[in-house]
Amino acid sequence: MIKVNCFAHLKELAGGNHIHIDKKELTVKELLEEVQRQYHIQTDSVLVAINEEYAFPDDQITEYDTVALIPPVSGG
Amino acid sequence: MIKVNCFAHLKELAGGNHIHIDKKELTVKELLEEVQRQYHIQTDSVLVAINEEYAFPDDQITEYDTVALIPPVSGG
Amino acid sequence: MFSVTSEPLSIEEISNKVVRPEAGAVVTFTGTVREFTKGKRTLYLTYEAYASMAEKQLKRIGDEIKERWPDAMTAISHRTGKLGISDIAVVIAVSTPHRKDAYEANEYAIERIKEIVPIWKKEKWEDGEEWIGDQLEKSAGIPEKEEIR
Amino acid sequence: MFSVTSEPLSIEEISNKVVRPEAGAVVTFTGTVREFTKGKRTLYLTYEAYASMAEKQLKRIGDEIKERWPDAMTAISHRTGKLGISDIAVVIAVSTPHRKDAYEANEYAIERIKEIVPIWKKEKWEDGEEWIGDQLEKSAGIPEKEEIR
Repeated sequence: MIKVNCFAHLKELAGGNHIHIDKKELTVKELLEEVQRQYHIQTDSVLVAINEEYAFPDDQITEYDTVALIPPVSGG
Repeated sequence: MIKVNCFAHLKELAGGNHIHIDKKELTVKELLEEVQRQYHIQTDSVLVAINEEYAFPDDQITEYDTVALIPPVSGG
Repeated sequence: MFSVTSEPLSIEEISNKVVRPEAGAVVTFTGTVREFTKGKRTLYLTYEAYASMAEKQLKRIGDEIKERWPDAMTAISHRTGKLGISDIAVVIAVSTPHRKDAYEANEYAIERIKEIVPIWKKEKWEDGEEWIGDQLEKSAGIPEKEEIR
Repeated sequence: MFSVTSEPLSIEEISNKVVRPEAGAVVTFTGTVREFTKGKRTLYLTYEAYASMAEKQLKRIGDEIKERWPDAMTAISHRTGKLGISDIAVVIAVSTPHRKDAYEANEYAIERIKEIVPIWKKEKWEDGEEWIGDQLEKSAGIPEKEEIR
């Protein structure tokens, strides 16, 4: 099972600090598809961070990674 | 008599905070010539302020004005 | 030198981090909460951060500045939580031997913060509230690789 | 908003003068005493000002900024007397609704200070001392009218 941290409006859509995807391993692209399918969250402009670094669509995620969904940032 | 305030290296050359030019009235250009003649101070890059504003070579100075020699500035 | 904190920010403190004998110029940027944006009155803002990652990204901006302006030294702090009008959200301080570089590097830092640092603000108006970011045209779609790492 | 003083300068205090609800950005410039200039070690500096005229000229720079960047608000303080390494000689704070203007207006201010404000510095090195300014190529000759008023 992969735990995915959520922030800002994604946290509100997810109803909590994180969501779970019942897989042992998948790519970033697949993760976003699962999020969209299972939680009906629009992920077109969402990035994924693996272990606190931005990841690319083909990067692999395992259940030992720290994973987060990063919506467009608005700090500063 | 016109009192002329001096700053920075001009103060050191003049040996004090001000010098005096024994005239009732003269132009900025004439003032600089007098300073050069009487005090042997090189005035090529010196500006003159009349009543705390930069003056032009043809501006008139009287003994009632506050006059200063302004060498190239180096603040900041 | 790079922090995300819920405590109020002090310009003096962050600027002092980069003062050094070799530097003759320090430029600071302070982002404060503006009351009106496009005619709409803001009551307050709430900033949320993915703090551990945000600090890494701030440090990375410092590294990028070091690459482009080798003589520059950078410190950045970003605040989180609820902020009222004129409260300070971010302070960037850059010192350099010569001033031109300090202005340029500082401006580079704020632009990069708005691109890559995982911090979000929610605006609270009289008639509602909204997380900012998703609405931005320029943020639509996944950024190019060069932009994010 | 525009002062020449022999007291130590506080960035925070000068920055606070321009903080206001309409402004989302404050850029400050701090000029500090650098230890080495062209390989030569400075022990300390002495700044002398024609204070009353210098304050007028600082105010005038504020007016020029207002003309070019109507939404900007500017505060400038310059210190006089003996300053050691890393001491603050000048602080310029500019606030604007949008950040680009704050950087530009601030840089404009420091450039104008170096052109028109009657303040002089004397550098003290291990082997001597000298008033700075007269040596500068760009200062030779009387400036054009447009430059000074």
